[in-house]
Amino acid sequence: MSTNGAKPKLAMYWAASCGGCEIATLNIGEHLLTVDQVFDLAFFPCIADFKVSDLEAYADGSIDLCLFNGAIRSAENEHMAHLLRRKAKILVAFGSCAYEGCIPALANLTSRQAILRTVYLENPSPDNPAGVLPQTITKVPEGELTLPAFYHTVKALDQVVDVDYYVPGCPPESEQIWAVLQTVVAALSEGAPLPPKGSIVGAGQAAVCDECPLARHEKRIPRFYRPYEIVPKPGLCLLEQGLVCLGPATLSGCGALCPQVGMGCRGCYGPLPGVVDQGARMLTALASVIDVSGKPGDDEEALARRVEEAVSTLVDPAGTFYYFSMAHSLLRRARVQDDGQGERHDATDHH
Amino acid sequence: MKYGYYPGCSLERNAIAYHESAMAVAPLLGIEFTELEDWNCCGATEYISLHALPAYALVGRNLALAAQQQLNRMVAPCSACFINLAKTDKYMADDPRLARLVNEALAAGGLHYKPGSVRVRHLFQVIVEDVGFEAVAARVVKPLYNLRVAPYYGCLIVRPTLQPPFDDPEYPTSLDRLLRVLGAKVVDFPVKTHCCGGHMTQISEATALELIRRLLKNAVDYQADMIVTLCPMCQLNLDGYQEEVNKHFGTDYRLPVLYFTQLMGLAFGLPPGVLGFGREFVDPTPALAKIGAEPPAPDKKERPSKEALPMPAMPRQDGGEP
Amino acid sequence: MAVSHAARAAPTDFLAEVLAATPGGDPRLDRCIQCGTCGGSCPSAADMDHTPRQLFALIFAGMRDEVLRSNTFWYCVSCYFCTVRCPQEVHITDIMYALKRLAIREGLYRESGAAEAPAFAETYIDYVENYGRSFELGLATRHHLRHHPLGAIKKVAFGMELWRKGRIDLTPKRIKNMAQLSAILNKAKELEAADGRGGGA
Amino acid sequence: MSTTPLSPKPRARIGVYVCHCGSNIAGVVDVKEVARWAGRELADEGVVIARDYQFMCSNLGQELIEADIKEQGLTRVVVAACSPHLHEATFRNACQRAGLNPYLCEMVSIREQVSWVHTDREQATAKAKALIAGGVERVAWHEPLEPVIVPINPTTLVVGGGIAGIQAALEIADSGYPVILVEREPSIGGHMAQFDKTFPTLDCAACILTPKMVAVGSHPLITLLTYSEVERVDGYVGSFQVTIRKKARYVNTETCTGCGLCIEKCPVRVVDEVFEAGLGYRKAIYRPFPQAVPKYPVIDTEHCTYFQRGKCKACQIFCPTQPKSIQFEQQDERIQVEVGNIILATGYDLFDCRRIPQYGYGRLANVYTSLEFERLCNAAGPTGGEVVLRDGVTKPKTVGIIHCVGSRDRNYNNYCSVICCMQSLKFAHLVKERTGAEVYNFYIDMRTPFKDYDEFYQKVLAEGVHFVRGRVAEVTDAARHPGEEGKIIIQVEDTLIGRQRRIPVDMVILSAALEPRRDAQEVAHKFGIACSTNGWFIEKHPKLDPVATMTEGIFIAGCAQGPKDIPATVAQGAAAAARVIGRIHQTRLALEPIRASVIAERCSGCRICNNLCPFHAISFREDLGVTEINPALCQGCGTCVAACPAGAITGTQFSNEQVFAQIEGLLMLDFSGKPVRRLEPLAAAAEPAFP
Amino acid sequence: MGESDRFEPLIIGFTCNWCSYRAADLAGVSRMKYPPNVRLIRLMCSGRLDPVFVLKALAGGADGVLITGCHPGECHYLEQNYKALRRYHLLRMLLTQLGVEPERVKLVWASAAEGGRFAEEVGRMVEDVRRLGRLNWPAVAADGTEPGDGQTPNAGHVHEAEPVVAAEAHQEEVTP
Repeated sequence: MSTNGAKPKLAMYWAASCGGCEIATLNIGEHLLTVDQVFDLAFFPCIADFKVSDLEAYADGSIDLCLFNGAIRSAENEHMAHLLRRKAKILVAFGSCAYEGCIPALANLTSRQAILRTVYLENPSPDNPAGVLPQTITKVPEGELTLPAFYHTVKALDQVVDVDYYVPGCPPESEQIWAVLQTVVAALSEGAPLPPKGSIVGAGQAAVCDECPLARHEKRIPRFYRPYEIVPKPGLCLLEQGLVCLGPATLSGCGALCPQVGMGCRGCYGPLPGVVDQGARMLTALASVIDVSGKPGDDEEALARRVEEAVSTLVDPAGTFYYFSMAHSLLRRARVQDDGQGERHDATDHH
Repeated sequence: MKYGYYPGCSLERNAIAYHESAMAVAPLLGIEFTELEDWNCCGATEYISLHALPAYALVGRNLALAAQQQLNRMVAPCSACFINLAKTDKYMADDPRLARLVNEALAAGGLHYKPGSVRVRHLFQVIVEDVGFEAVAARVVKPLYNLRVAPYYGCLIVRPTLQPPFDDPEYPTSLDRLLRVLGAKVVDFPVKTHCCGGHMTQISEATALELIRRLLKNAVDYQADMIVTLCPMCQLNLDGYQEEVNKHFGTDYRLPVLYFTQLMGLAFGLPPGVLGFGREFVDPTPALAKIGAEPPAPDKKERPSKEALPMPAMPRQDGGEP
Repeated sequence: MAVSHAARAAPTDFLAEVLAATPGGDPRLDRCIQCGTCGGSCPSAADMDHTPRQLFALIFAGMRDEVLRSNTFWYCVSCYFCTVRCPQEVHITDIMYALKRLAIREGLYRESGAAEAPAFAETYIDYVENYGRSFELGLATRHHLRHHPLGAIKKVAFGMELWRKGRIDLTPKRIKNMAQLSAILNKAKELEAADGRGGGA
Repeated sequence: MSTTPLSPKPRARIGVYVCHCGSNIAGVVDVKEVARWAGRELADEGVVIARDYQFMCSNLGQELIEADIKEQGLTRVVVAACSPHLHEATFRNACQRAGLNPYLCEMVSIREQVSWVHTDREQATAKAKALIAGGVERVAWHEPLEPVIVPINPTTLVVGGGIAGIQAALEIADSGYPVILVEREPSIGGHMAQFDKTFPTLDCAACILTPKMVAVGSHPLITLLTYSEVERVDGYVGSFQVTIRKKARYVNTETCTGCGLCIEKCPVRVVDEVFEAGLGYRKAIYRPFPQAVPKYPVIDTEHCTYFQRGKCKACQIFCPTQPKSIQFEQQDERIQVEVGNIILATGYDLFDCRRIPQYGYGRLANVYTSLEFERLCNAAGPTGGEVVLRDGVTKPKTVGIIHCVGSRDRNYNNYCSVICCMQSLKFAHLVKERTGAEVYNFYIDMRTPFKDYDEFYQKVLAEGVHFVRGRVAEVTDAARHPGEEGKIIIQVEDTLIGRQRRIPVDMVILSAALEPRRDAQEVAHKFGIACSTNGWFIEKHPKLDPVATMTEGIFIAGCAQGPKDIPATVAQGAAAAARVIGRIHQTRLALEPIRASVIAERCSGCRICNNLCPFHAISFREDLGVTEINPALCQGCGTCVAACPAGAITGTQFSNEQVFAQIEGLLMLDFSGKPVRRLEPLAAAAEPAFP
Repeated sequence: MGESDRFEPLIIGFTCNWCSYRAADLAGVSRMKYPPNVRLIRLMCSGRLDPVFVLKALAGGADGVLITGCHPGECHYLEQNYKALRRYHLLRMLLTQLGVEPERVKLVWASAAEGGRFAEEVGRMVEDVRRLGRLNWPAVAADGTEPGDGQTPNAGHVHEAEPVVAAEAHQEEVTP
């Protein structure tokens, strides 16, 4: 696959992300040497000084593998996505942000204006009496200053460009990363077959529970608790104790790290393949086992009230269920008013 | 136990005996009252006959004041007041439209009432539910042995059954049980929840007198020494109009009618002076004189004949199983 | 019996009017199955020209005048027996109140046998509206002086007896914030009038 | 290490058939336009042919479809016509005849949901198109299905030994199949055995019932388990495993001859609350009634002196058999039986009249319930058939009979108990006949339908019984006038004269309501069926399937399904039996293949779904750590499919793909029928100018 | 606003095979009339109602979703409609957070005998949703960029004025 014996080229780029993916990548330890032997680092701004111009200089398709992490939150992110797509043979949505929006996409619960206002006007720190907000183009005596446009809706990588593979996780587990790299290496060097396009790589087959050592039974949840409210009994499924855990709706591959330390799974590996809307899956699963029922002849309003009481103990469903998958969810964002009053609506508002 | 107290117009004067005896026994039961500041009349059954909304607004003011004065647990000794207050609260909750209109009216007086924020109960209900028969029993020092009493509930304390009904609307037994706890002999009194005539004494006296007669007759038929009431209107009609009944029907009833709080006071060993005695039309002293120091011999059940068929089992009225 | 057509409103209209005039949730009058539990339970049924059940049948038949002229509801002592016993959970007592209000609004009660009841109620609320409290002595005497000067003598004697036993005031009590109460009651009457639901609130 | 994405939409050759239904549909919907549109606009969605036809359900219509399937090689069929509840079977069969799997056919209701409920031709046509688009999108995802076949065990379990259960058991056994009849009480017979006469013919209940009871007791194919209760039910239609608890009788039925000496010698007298309805006594060791089947007595340990105080043993001492048949050491036993079908005939309970205090029952000695009165005038009853007051001697001179006690009353039971009117007429006749007393019947409405019932009413009228139309307000002993002293006064509005009346009587009979068994809810849950809001077992269809239930293999008969008289009860017993016999004849049963199933490799064993199935179809395999669904138990509701957080459960015929596709189809056209511009907002947009 | 140009909402309805679908049939057989804005999908049971169906319908352009099933206690699968009820309430919480007025998603119990109720409820819901106006989620999800804020990159569909979000709009009027 790689032409004229020259080493295949590897690129890794961060869009709207925290850098955790890079750290996880570097965490593969001594394997880094192998990576170095196998690949030419074509573009990796996080660890060496590459310029966009360098990248633009490459022939299209000349980069063999691009690990793209971070969500698409600005025009620059999107621009880079398109650029790297052109240059790379294999474009991988690397990590939860690029794959499904992750934490940055929680911004979709509010509006761009609300965010800008909060950051530049309402924060205690900024000193901005004039109330200046960032503009794409600002005229100054010296000429025009430009900034990339700040999007209203954060998107996943595959919502702006065509993506070959997905590596889930926030961040992806290092050994999984190494495994992925090995497949690619195998493919590039020995021409071993690559998984079908669009596959999720670097993850398990079933849900997190599959790897979770906690004991599970039939579930009946009278009410939900927030982590600080109770101390979970050790060794027992957290859900059964009323602590929200997205494990059942989340693709395995992480080794169920969080539940094992008493923290419910937050769902960073995303839904199982083929599953539409991880949040909805978890919502329906939880609701199904809420322990409120009735008998014939019950007053229907009273019954509804009892159910409402029980479900309302689950605080902030949107933030809980779409912690990582907001951009990939069916609705993708919240509907907010034009004045940018994008505050998230407290679920307890409605009757 | 602290409660807001809504005396109602009657207890100010006509039923002052009820008021005094209630005030006398309350502390012995650990009950503490704070009278509702500047309360107004509940409208009885009259106001609602002419105007609906103003009637509910009238009561609404009392509820709003109670909420304002943080008296969220109210007690009304008068059955009519109790029903008007409780009913207004419930209807405002059941009928949002009514609630909105009443609050519009209250707003004119700078008040607002949120249905459900004040719970109003009858004094007797509070004693049954919150104090309990055991606590009452513990206070009895002079049991009312030998006294045969007819327990008269009247209509409005058990009807209409506003949530939650605290006793059966047709055949309640809690007053029977309380009086038994006081040591009295409670006679069966099938008309215990029948009407005393209410305001009919003012409108169609003949109608009222017949209703009163039915009650007196039945009490006498069951050899009651006196009738015990929970309501000023009942007391006034049965006591004050007894002479009228006798004239009208050529009967000769001499049946004292006392408030349950007065009997509690006696059984608790309080002096009659503090219990409002002496204001009755029919003098209770002969009846009270019957009270003996010794418990009467349990009236022996005559063994049913061998042909007799068994009766269906009934729940024991002291709340125990049959 | 012969009822002039004029006297008969379209059945449903009058039923609807009565329902609307009865606050406190669905009065369920339209569920009545004419079983007579109300008429059987009523302590003053003997004095009524129609039993409650008959009155309801008349309402369904749209015989508005005949209903509002009836003395039935004026003899209602609001003991709620009918209400708790009604197998259809009809709010009978409340409907009786509603009919009283409609009858007064239409001025039809005077023809009913019980012309005094509303008068008594008027006297009563007079005191409530002026003092915020009721006032037995004034109530009894004024009412009776007005309506049976002769009977009043007897009443006065009764009043004296009450007074002797310290069970009656000679002067009415007035609540402190009478202004507030008046404001509330006036507003309420205003709303009720505007609403035109026969005081249905 | 890698997992592959969603499968793409399958290619299909779809035929669309739009029915005129005469003018029923064509009158409002432009049927021809709809067909044209489908053929043209849905071609990309796989539609290869679209036709309209006068009556699709006619033979010609069906043949049209069959021909197209064969000639055009259709792989899917969409029929836009009436409700699938009418003709789904019809068109599925048509497909099958043409060699297409019947489940590859989808019906779209454009009559019940369009032409019959809408008036605007344009809007109706637009909606019809949209519904068809939904059907087309959906059907592409349909899969060929085969019905689930289960074998039928020929043995039947009948629960309840009243007349309904007896009838059902005999019908089945007589047609040559084994029956296990379980009865809670020591003897079969049920309520009917307590009655004296039966309306309208007044033949004696015992005379007509006893032969049937004996037949049950002696039938070679009927296993009779009295004094027993069903504890749990496992399995599914065709092969249920039922656990039955046989309560200890303390009598060895092998050796007992039923001579009754033990009963005679027993020193303890107990009020018989069950058979004598509290009006008579029995011993601590007893047989409910002389003709009881089986004849063996039981010991009531709660009252037996030996069980309470450890001495007496009179029954054992006097028992003439060798070895003694009284066995104090006997224990309850659990038995397991295998059955193919179950009939529930658990009957009713009598309304507790103490709940209506104003009728005085329990307080006023001479107020009786209907069941008490049945015993009172039963020749085998406590008074040997003498109608007397509680004192056991005085004959009543006036008797009041009150209808609708606890029925037709929202405070208690908001339904008519069906039998009370006729029963009260029967009582009136019997009182007259036995005592010559004056009899008053107080009724709201006189309900005497069915054969010879109204004639009976006429007869009783002719006997001079008084009828007062009015629901009794109260029954009291509070006399108002001398004439009322010492009497029971019935206060009522005589609605025909519009007056309140007080009628003094000596005896009152309350025609009490029939109520669901106190444990009906619990029993229903045990057998996986449902109760109505009133608490009666729910039938599969109120008119067309009154003895079947939603749970395959469970049938209901008699008053357990709702109040009814003896003829109706017997008819239902027979009907349920007929349904069961039909099943047994088939030997195998084909179940709708609408079923859920678990994709094992996707299941993480989170166990969310484990307690969601009321039919116990879902079980957890501890060994494999995954959940399984038993296809024979699954009823196809799809609740678990919708609940699975991992999307590891799929439901045939209602898969996510199918519903998604249908949603997309339905939304292809806007309200006015114009195609909605499919905006693909998140497809890779043109590279933006940077910045 | 005249009949012609008034907003006609599009509502996806889910019915259970045993009660509410038969109620719809009954409405038809009895020739009851209701507005043609609702397009029905038949499920076996309201327990099959996967919240994702609702999201899918809204995301796909529906202005509202009507969920119907047997009355509590009358489910033909015994108790599955209780699950539907629980999911419905949790889903409403979620939708409120996402700015979808709760009125747009409605749960209605209708027995096979309640054709009239079914027709009424459909009529009522169509009116309610018409009042709330168009949802047009594809546009919301596509971009949702507010106009006139000085930065509209690859300006997609103009974001139409949104109604006030239900949470504030529908305060219980009676008791502040």
